[in-house]
Formats: sequence, structure tokens, C-alpha cells
Amino acid sequence: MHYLIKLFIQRLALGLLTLFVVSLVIFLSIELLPGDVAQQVLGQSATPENLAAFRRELGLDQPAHSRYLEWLGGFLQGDLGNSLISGIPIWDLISERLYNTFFLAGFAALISVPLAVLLGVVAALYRDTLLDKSINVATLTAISVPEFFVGYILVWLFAVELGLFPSIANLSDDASLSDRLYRTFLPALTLTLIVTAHMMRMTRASLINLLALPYIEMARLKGASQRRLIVIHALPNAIAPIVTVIAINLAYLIVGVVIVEVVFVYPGMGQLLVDSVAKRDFTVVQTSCLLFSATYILFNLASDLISIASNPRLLHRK
Amino acid sequence: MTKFGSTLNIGRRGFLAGSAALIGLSQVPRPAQAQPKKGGTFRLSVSQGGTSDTLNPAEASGAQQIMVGWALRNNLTEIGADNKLKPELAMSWASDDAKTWVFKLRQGVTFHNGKPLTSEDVIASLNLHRGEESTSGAKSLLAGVESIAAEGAEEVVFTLSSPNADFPFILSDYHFQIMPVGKDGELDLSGTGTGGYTLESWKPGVKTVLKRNPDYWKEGAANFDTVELLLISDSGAATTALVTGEIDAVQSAEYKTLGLLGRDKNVEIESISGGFHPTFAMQSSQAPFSDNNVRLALKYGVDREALVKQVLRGHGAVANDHPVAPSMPFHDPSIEQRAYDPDKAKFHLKEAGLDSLSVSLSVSDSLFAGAVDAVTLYREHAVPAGIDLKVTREPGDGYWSDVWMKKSFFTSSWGARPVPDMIFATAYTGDWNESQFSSEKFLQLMIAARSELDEAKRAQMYSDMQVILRDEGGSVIPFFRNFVYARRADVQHGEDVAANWSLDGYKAIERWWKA
Amino acid sequence: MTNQDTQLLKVQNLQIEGLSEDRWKPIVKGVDLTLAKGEVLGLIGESGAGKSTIGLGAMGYVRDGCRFSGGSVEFDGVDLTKADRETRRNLRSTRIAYVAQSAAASFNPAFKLINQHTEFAVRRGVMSRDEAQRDAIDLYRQLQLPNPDEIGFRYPHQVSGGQLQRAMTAMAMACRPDLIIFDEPTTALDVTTQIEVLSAIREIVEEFGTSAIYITHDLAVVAQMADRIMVLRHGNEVESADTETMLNAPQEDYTKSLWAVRSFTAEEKPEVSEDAVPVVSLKNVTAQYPSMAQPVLNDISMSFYPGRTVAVVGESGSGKSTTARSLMGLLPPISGDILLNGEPLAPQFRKRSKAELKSVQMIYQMADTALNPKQRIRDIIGRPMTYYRGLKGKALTEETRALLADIELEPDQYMNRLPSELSGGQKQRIGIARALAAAPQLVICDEVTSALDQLVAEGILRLLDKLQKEHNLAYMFITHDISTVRAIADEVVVMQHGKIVEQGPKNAIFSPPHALYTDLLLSSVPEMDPTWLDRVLADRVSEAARAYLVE
Amino acid sequence: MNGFLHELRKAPLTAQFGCVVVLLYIFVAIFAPMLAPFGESEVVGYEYEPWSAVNWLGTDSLGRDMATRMIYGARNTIGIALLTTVIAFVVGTTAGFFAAVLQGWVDQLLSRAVDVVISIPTLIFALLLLTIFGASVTSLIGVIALIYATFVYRIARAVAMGIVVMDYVEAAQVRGEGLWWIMRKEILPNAAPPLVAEFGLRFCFVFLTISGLSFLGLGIQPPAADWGSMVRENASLITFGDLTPLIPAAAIGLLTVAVNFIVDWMLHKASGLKTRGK
Repeated sequence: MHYLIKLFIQRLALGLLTLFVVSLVIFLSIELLPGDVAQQVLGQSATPENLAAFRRELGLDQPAHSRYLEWLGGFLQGDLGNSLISGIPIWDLISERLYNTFFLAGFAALISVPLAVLLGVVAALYRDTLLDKSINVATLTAISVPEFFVGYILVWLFAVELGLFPSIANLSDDASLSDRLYRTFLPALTLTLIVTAHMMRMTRASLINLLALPYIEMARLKGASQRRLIVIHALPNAIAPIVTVIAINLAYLIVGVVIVEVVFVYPGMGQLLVDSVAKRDFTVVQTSCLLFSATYILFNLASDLISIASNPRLLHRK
Repeated sequence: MTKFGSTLNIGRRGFLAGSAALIGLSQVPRPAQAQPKKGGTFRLSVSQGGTSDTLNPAEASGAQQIMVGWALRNNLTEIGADNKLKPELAMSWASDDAKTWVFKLRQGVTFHNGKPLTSEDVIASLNLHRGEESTSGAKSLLAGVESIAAEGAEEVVFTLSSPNADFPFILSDYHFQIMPVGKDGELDLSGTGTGGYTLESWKPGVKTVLKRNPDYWKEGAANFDTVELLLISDSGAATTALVTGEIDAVQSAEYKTLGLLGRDKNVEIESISGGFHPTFAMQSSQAPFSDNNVRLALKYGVDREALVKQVLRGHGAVANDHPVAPSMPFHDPSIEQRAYDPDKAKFHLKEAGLDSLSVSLSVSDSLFAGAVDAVTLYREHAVPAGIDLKVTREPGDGYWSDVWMKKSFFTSSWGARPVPDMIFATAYTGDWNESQFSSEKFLQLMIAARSELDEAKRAQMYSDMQVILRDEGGSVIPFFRNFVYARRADVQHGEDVAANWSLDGYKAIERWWKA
Repeated sequence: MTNQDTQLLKVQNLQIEGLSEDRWKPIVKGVDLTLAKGEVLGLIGESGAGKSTIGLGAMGYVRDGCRFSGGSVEFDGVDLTKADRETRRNLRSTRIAYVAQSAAASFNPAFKLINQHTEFAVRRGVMSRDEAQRDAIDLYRQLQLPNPDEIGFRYPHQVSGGQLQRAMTAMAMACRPDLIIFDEPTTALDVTTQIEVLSAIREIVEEFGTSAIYITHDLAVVAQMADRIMVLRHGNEVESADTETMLNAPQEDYTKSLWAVRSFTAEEKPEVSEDAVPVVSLKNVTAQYPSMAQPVLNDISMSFYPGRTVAVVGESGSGKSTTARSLMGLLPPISGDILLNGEPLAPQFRKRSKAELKSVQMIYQMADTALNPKQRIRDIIGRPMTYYRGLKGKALTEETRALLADIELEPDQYMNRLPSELSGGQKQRIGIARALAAAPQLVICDEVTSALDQLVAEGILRLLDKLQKEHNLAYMFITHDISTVRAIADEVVVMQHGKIVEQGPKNAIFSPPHALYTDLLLSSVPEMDPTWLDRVLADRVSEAARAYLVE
Repeated sequence: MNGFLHELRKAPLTAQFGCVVVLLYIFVAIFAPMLAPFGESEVVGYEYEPWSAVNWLGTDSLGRDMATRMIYGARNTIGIALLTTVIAFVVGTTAGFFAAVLQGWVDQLLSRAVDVVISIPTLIFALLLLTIFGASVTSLIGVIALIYATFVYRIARAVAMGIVVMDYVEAAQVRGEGLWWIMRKEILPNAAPPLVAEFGLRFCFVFLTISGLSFLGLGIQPPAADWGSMVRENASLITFGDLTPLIPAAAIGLLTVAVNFIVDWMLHKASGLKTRGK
């Protein structure tokens, strides 16, 4: 196990290094953006004096490297800093949206992950039958259409025509869990349709790849039924690729949902980020991007660890 | 008042009769006015505003901040639903010379926290926008105020450096909301005010929830129990939500769906003439625009009727190369309207010693919806006049810093101002004189009108200024745009609807009610 | 009924087809065989003979892309080609079991050995989990696995190849089946390991009186295991007889040719003169992979002379291929020198000149991976000519044709083919041609015949010998196969654990006294004498007893 | 070509369907000006006119002919996505092969740089870069190509890693062949089949990403017709039960489904998996 801990620490260190570089890249990108936060905020009322006063107030008159170092210093001490524009602590600004984003992602993941694995197993089990082909065509179609298409179709069907679900996810603070689930059902369903295909196809493909291996033939020659073959003999060996693709899709559920947020007016992180880029609110963009990157890296780390744990070759070395 | 699709009163906004017919909607007889009713939840969506918006009125801009601000707080004066200046927290005001203004405060008004309104609160609230360190967007509006002093708890005296007869109008600007001073002497920016609603939750960019202030001092106002203000920047989503009844009103309705929206019996569309206008500004100090004949040629070279019809789908009024909208005081309807006349344009070009003219006009779609379309149409209109107008599309980001007043011919846009002086002072003199316009006579008239307290004489002066701008100004002003918005039919409002902003002058929260 | 008592399996006119390029093509073309209870039948043949397909067919199983197209497989009265899935499934493990060629690949890496062992004994209700585990440990003990109490609780990757093969035999025995199919169970093993597995299998089969079909391509092996042998070729039976008869008096020409494979021996060459300069020599080379603590090569010295062959022999992991890689500059030595014609050679191949690189060429074991599947033969052979010798245009074509003729492939027919359009032996010939195209001095032959059938391998050896004479080439011949060494070597180097155990002229090495390891290696090579295994085992037991007594 | 047709005849129905659809799209894209009844951004009537003989699919939010814009949209959307994917592949494959052949610090450097880019949310990174460089077609292609090159890099590197260990590559290296020769002659031909399949998939993703960006107003800029922005511009119609705005989205979906069908078939062929005999 010593080796696993070493590996974990190594990966974690690499992840932190990546994060550091990400923060530099984002910072430089924002530096390169035309116009700055002062001009964006003041707009037409940007007289030279106003601009100068505003910049002084925000510390924008400092050279770039010292601003970056100051931000980094604060960040390392757990101080996310304040929004440049509103002066609100960033944590206050994003905490609720972050929660919303994770809620929606979690909701969609709860539906899609078991569904995808189940469909993948079923498709592998009944490989080359009509059932398998139907699942394949259906998921392929779902993965191929743009997200907004799925979103609008669901709005049209469930909100406009049937009136079953609201077309916008108007959440209130004191909403009960069931109300929340009801109001976020359409966005969650949209996301589910989009991510399920990828995971299902990977599950099916990894299982079928394994079916050609000698130990699966051996199991068959030992008299295992098709179902036992796939579920007991093949699935444990397919955990690594399946978990990897699940991790990618979970990360996508969290960072890649801007379009779904727009369609359903869902108050998540995506819209905030788009706004903040437009407003040049460097601290918000920086922090949110880092959170997203960290999420991505953590998911990958977790999937690596699960892959290792699922593989006796790596878990128990000779 | 003008209400889209209903009987129109003739007068200074009579133009709307034409545009309504143009859209082809039937004119429904106006229903008998209902009386305001208390109760209900009002859910409205606005499209302007972001997550970083604050409750600090010095930073206010966009519907989210302004509407929430005015639900929580009051000004000293307000523009009423009838577009006339009304006392709000001030009971009355007076001045002998337009230089010293005495405002008497309304008595018995208390803030949400129970503190009574005093002159101290007024002074502190207004000082937020004054002084070296202030970053207020309205700093320039109070630049002419030399001092603000209290005369006891009930009176505030303003001393201006030069006369300004419009000063009470200025105080109706959305920046100048009155907030209480706390025990520590600091201004309370957290949302406490004298307004009809108290703040339940404030999630900028997402949703704001307001609860009715049961002790509101204004009669017949603040009718809803609860107000939810949502920020929906995607107009499609907002429209869908309005149609499916998830919201009660939208800040702006897209022209393109009006026809379809109008068929929905549960939805009412409002089209209110306003003062928003684009300008095609020429730098009059530079060749070729330094020759007024060139400026006139460009003014005759645009078909304003066509622009109103095609860009605004009829929801607007032709402008006359001056910024005084028909909805504004001192608008002179008797000034002859400039018409599209390629021959006259050619004539003026010849006068300038030119056979043809080739200029490029900068524009960005971020200025207003249809901005590029408008310029593209202008280009077509100018061809018969021998003018080759090149359309230069600029990126929206940095337009105001890199293009505006930097290029020699560019598109700009201006929001409504309550009085002519404000737009004259901002856009035709001083730092933001975007067309480098200079006229001694115009300057003299502008300053004289500020100290003129005789309404008839002032009207004549403003009329003269409108003519000067029309004939000599450096800006082509094609049209004034209407505010077009929509509400569910069960949300109702009084007979008049204010024209200074969308949604009843951004005061729908306070003025409207649910049937 | 007596017939049924003794006859366990009866295969009649078995025909199996495989799908190839959308067409069904016959793989097994009507084979008959019968197997009595307790009998061991050896199936032997070259690759493509259909032995594995028949072995699996005897279980009522065909691989994906294959089908039964005729005949019957009657196991204890049930025709497995027509029985339903359920019936076939229930027979497996309990009555018919299978031992695969590669145990390492055929154990599921996700589960411990003992769980795989007991899986079906428990599922079919043969015994309880506890009983099954106890029984497994007994079987492990019987099969002479080390730590029988504990070894089952390891994962497959934690156990060595020879042990896994025995564990798999144990697993096949778990339900005491009537029939076990052994599909080349020792082919992937080193000779010294093979002998242990063979004895373990034979013992346990005898002990339980299990019938078996033993599939292999190695005559000597089958001679030890089978009561009866059937020779197969291209999906047909060539002949079958009891082992004794088959070995001593084969009837068919094909069988005779198989038996006669080991006839080739290169002629003796004169001794190297005292003052001859070796083409390449290694002087005290020690090499180490950066990630490893121990050197993989330790103090290796050897020399290669023009026209002579040095055979480097050893089991897997002995460092014989690594020596070649070090020589090629792929694994630079950490100490010691490599000399080319007496001049020191840069350790890194990247630092060597074109002329130096040209002098040493290599032929790889797996022709499949050694030839770029997307290049035509003319390009594969032509490139070294262009690169090293600057040949272009007509001269290049001429030279390419000449070389193809040299390796006995008709130029017009083969010039424009892709490697996939060649047989295994032909591919290996192209590999040789590519090495020769550079006009080298030393050619390294890394196990060039071990992936080939014996008849084909023989052809390659003859070709190499011919080319050596024509071009006065020095060969470094790496192999694990002692008989190949006997056939081609002038000098022999025996390696173990990265060290040289013994080296010298062939005759000196092959005649006693040997180093201990050489002795083990030589005595482990199976011989075509059915009593060989018994003899060797008896020798070893007595030696062990002697060693014990001495101690 | 004949060989291809022969293969195609034996292909599953889905792959045949895919090929027909892709050819149809290519045809429409190439001959757009001849097929379209009106000009690309010509205003032909009022906004949102219903389907008619003149305007087959009605008109859009500005009164332009929907059918015409659909046809031009094929050209803009597919053309840009194709060019972007090609650039992404050229850059990503070259870098991936480089890393696989040279290994060591070159591989480390490139791989870690790619890690950084991949861990930044794609859409946000695209947004930042597009704001920096302006939302022109050139920068759109450049930015998306750069981002996708990182994904291609990973795959190309993985595929090349599998090839580099082959003896024939070692043989070429030991022969003294240069880097470029090895990449071009030894690796590329063998990496081509998986990379071509990947090209199909990536093309779909690029296509969807650009549509998504256009939907957010950052992609292909008006008045050029493009399917993504067509959906966004006309989405309001859906509220009124008119599904015309979804036709461009469906067109996107149909093409990606078609490409995926073909890719599936190619992958299946490449994997050499035989269909199960019964």
C-alpha cells in the first residue's frame, strides 16, 4: 500500500502544479482581454478621472505580476478574495451557484450513471441483436444532437405542450427537495440524455473487448452462462475504462453545462463565468476556473485510484 | 398615454397610430380602468444586469439594479406615470433664481428600520455622488452643486454654481435614491429605504425577492404582497416563461415574436414611446465633416421612415437630427421634419465642392438590437445621393474605449433623459461632445435657459436649440425607439404608463397590481 | 453396453467452418476419433492443422466466427453439436474440463486463484465452498505447487507461469471430470519448467484415471504424454496409431517428414586463426536499465568472427536478447567496451556513424511486428540500400530483385506485395533480406525460428547457412532451442540470470563435463523416446537423494 | 473507388445511410449558391412567415428565407468545422507523434501542457480566447482547433506509443533514420485507421462545439448563416408550438449521427471483430 500512497501524493502534486499553471494561463488571458473591469463597469460614464479613481480603488494600477502574486497569496491562505466589480467576497458570490451546479450535476449523474452502465451491460449481453442495435442507435442519436436541441425539445414537449414541468428552473431558497427536483427535472433530463450515450458506449465497448480475451473463453469453457460471463467475469475487469469515462462525464456535467443553464435559466456557475469574462472580473473568473480545473483533476485522480483499486495487478504487486 | 393596440390619444405621440396599423394588429377597445387591488405575487423578468450588480445606487445601471433600488427606496422627486415631475420624498421645492433650491421634506416618512427621514439622510445620500473620491456614475449630474445644507430636519438647501431650472428633474435620476444614515454616521447601502418593499433575498443575476412594506407612505402603491424579479438574459427563455405563465411580465419583448405573442389572449404587449435614440456622429471639427454641407448631405441621405419600419418594426418615431424626443418636455412638434431627399443631399455635396463622398461608418451590434441592420440600410439609402457609405463592424468589447469618439464617423446610442438640458449638456458640450459640435449661439441659449423660470420663454429657447442642432449639428439622429414589453393580462396598470423607462418607468413593481 | 462403458467420446466426421472475409471456409474437414475411459490421445500437427479447433469441438464449443457444419460429437451418449446450450453448459467443469495454452492469460486477473478454482464446483453443487477449498489445496499439493495452503489465495499475476499452468490443471480437476482437453499446456514455458509441468499433469491424470486429449506441436512432448497419437494436417487426419507404433513406424510421408526435421546440421568450419580480428567483440559489458537496481547484464564478453556463428542460448530472462540490444546500442553499457573491427563503438546507437550502423544488422523473432505492414516488400528491402548505399532508380530495382532471388522468393511475384500477403516463413525471409540489404558484417538473429513450424524453420536455417557462406557473415544466433544450437552453432554461449555460465566451441559445450546449469538445460530437452520423462525424473530424484545424503 | 463501393455494399444499413447523408450534405454545401432560392442574407418578407411554396420553411426572425439559410448554413457550418478539425489533427497528430517517438522531456513537456489546457473548461477557455482575439471566423477556427488539438494529441500519442514499440520502428531507428522519416513512413500509415475513425468523432464534437458557441453568440457571426445561431435566433418560435427553428438543430444531429454510423462501421472493421456465427 505504500506504493499507492506514494502514487497518490505524486498525482496530487502534479495536479497542484497543473492548477498553478492553469491560474497563470487564465491570468495572462484576462490580461490580454481588450478593455478592463473599470471600463466595463463605468461604461459610458468612464471619464479619465473616474477610470483612474476606480482603478486605484481596485488596485488595478499595480503592475500585473504584483497583482497576481497578491491574489495567489490570498488564495493560498484560503482567502478567495472579492469580486472586482461588486466587492462581494467571491465565496458569497459563488457558493450558492456552486451548490446549484453540483446539485444539477448530481441529479443528472444519479440518473445517468446507473442507466448507462445498465444499458451498456444489456447491450453487451445481447450483442448484435435488435435490442443492442436499438440501444446503439438511440444513444448515438442522443450524443449527436446539440444540447440546446435536446433542451428545447424537452421544453416544447413537457412545458409548452404538456405543461408537466416548468420551462425555467426558478428556484426559491426555501424550496423542498421534491420541489427542487421537480423544477430541475428538465435540465437534469437534458444532461442525462447527453452524457448517458458516451458512458454506455464505453461500457459496452470495454465489455466486448474483454470478451475476446482467453480468460473469458476459459470461463465459458468452465460452463458460465452469458450473463455470468459478462457481469461476474468481464465487468470487474472493465471497471477502469468505465470509471475513466464516468469521471470525464461527471466533470463535463459540472463544467460544461453553460448551454443548458441558458436554455433553462438555471442559476449555476456557467452563466456566472460567462458574465464575469464579459465584465473582466478577473478574480471571479480566476477562482471559478481554478475550482473547475480542480474538480476535473480530482475526478481524474479519483478515477485513477478506483482503477488501481479495481486492478489486483496494481493493487497487490508481486 | 399610449398603449399598444388600444385607442390612442392624439397629440405629441400621435405618430403611434401609424405604427400600430403597420403591424396590423386589431385595435381593441380599452377596458374600463380597474382600481388597484392588493395582493398576489408579481414575477417579472429583466434582461439587464449581472451577478456582480450591487445595491449601491452610485453603481446602478440596468433594469435589475434600478427596479430593485426603486422598490426599496424613493427619490426626492419622481417622473410620474403621466411623464410629469412629481414630488416624492420632497413635499415641495422652490427657487427664486434657479441657483438656490429649497426642498421641503415629506413628514412622517420612516425607513424600513423605523428611523424617521431627515435632511441628514438626504444630504448623506446625495453626497455619495459628489467629491473627488466618488466613483458614482452620476457624479457629473451633481457637478454643478456647490453645497448641500440642512435647514433643520425638514428642509434641504442646494446651492448651485450656476442656475439650473431643471434641477428638480435631475434629482429624479435613479442614482439619487435616499438611504438612511446609521448610528455610526455611515450610509446604509444594504437595501434599507423608504420604499414600498423590503428586501427578502438579493441574488443578483438570478433572482431578487421583495416583500410589501405594510407601512408604505404612498397611497395606492406597492400592491403586490411579494415580488420576484428574475434575471433572464435569453429572450427566448423569457418569452417561453411568459407564455407558460411562469412569469408575469418581461422587460423587453423581441420585435420578431410580437406578432405571435399578440395572438396569445393571456398576454398584453405594451409599446411606449421613449427617448432612446442612436446617433451617427461625425467629428465636425475634421474634414470632410467640418463643412456643414457634408453634414446636411448625410442627414438628407437617410430614409428615417424606412428605418423605423424595418429596424424597429414600427415601434418608434422618426427623429429630426436633435435628441429631444416627443415624450420629453419642450419637444417642439412644429419644427419641420427632415425627409429623405437624395437630390438635396446631392445638392449639398455639390455646395461642398464634391461630386461624391466616400466615408466609413463604424457600428457594433452591441449598441442596440438592429444597429448593424440600420447602418446597412443607411448605406443603401445613401447610394442615390452619390454617397458611398462603408459599413465598418466593430467588436462590441471595447467599443466605447476604442471606437466611440476615436473614429471620425461612428454610431452611438443615448438613453432617455428627463429634460433636454441634460442631453444637451452631456452629448453636445463638454467631454462627451461626441460630434465635436460647437456653436456659440447654442451654448448661450443653453446657459440662458437654465436660469429662465418663465416656461413659455424657455420653450422658445429649447425650440431654437432643436432647430440649431437639426441644421448644424454633427449627428444624424434617425429615430426614437419605443419601449416594447409584455405582461400577462391579469397584471394591470393605471391609465398612464411612464415613458422614461421600460416597465412603467421601471416602477411597475410599485404601480401595477394583479386583477 | 460394454462399448459404452469403455467409450467416453466418439467424434464422427466432424466438420467445422470458419468465417473468413464473409465466406464460410472449412477448418476441420471430417475427422473421426474415439476416446476410451482413462485414455490419453495426443493430437499433433503444425499450425493451421485444426488441432485446437478439434479439441474445443470435442467440448461442443466453437469460437466466435466458427460453426459446426457436419458430423457429431458424442460425449457419453449425448451429441454435443446438437444439444442445447443448457446441457452443454452443465457438462463443462463437472464432466469435461479445459486447460489452455497460456495460463497467465486464461486466469481472470481480477480474482484469486482459489475462487476461480472453486467457482463451478460450488455453483454446480458438487461440493460446498469449504470442501472445495480444502480439495483445491490438496490438489495444489498433489501438483507439487510451493506453499499449497497459501498459493491459492494469490492473484494470478503473483504466481509464475509454470505454477499457473499447474494451478490450471488443478482447476480442471476440481470436479474430477471424465475428460480434460490440454491445449498446448507447456508450449509457452521454458524447457526446465516444462518438465515439471509435464510430470505433474501426467501424474494427476493417471491418479484419477481421467481421459485426456493432449494437443501439441511438439513430438517429443506428446511421446511422453499420450497412449495414442493422431497426426493432423490442414483439418484432416493423416494417420493415427498407438504411441510406440507411431514413433517407430510412421506410415505416411508427411509424418515421416515431421519426424525427420532435425536432420540439418551445418558443416564444421576450421578453427579461427590466432591473429584474426573479430568483426565485433564485447569486452566485459555490464548493462542496467535506469529503473532497476540490479544490472541485467553482468560482465559479458564474446567475439564474432566473419563466416562463423555464435549461438547464445538460455531461458527467458537470461539476458541473451538484452546482450543483443546492448550491442546494437539500444541499451548502452554502463561499463565495458564494444569494438567494431577493433575500433571502439559509441555505446548509444544515435552516436554511431552510418557506416558503423550499417555493419551490424538485426533479424527479429516476430516477423509480424518486424515488418511495417503498410510498406511494400520492395520498399522494406530497398530502403536500407538507398539509405546506406545510396542506390536509386534502376540500380535499386536490380539489387532488390537480386536479393529477393537470393532469399529464394520470386522477385516478380513478391516485389509489390504487402507483408500481410506473405506466410510466416516468407515474412522471416524478408526480415533476413532487409538485414542483408545493408551489406552488413554481423547479423544478429534473435530467435528467428522459434515462431515457425519445424519444417519452415529448417528452411530458414538452411538459407542462413547458405547466405553466411556467400557473404562471409558473422552471426550472433540467439535461441532457447538446444536442437537449433546443435544445428547451426560454431561457438556456444550459455547464459543465465544475465551472466555467462559457460562458453566455447560447440563440441566442447555439448560434451561432458558441463556446468551444472548447462547440464540441467540439456537434460530438460524432451526426446522422442516415450520413456525419456521417466528416466530424467528418476535421475533427478536420485541426484537429489545423493545431494541430500552428501549434505 | 470501386473497392470502396464494394465494401459499402456489404456494410450495414446504418453505415450506408451515413454515407448517403454525408454525400448529400457535401453536395448541398458545395452547390449552395445554385440550390438556394434566395440570397444568403436577403430579406424576402416579414419575420416568421409560415411555410409556403415560396418560402419552403418560412422565414426567420429577420424575414430571411429559412430554406436558403439552411442551405448556406450547411456550407458555413460544415466548412468551418471541417477546416477546424483538419487543423486540430495536423497539429495534434504531429505533436503526439513527436512525443511518442522522442519520449523523455519532450513528451513530458507536451503532455503536461496538454493536461493544463484540458483541465480548463473548454467552453470557458474558448470564451476567453475568442474575446481576446475577437469573434472572427479565423480566430474561431484557430481557438477551437487549438483546444481540440489537445484531445487529438492524447489519442495520437497513445496510438503512436503502441506503434513505436514495434520492432519495425526500432529497426528504422537503429538504421539511423531521422525523426521526420520515422513519423511519416513508419508511424503515420499504421496510425491512420484509428486516427481516421477519431477524425470522424472529433469532427462531430467540433461541429457541436461550434454550434454551441454560435448558440451563445460567440461562434460564426451574423449575417453568415449557421445552424447553431439559427436555432438561437429563432428559438422563441418553439414557445408558440412551431418547431421550425429545430430543423437546423436536427440537421446538425442528422449529420453527426451519419458520421458516427460511418465511424462505428470503420471501427468495427478495424477491430477485426467478427460477427458471431450462429
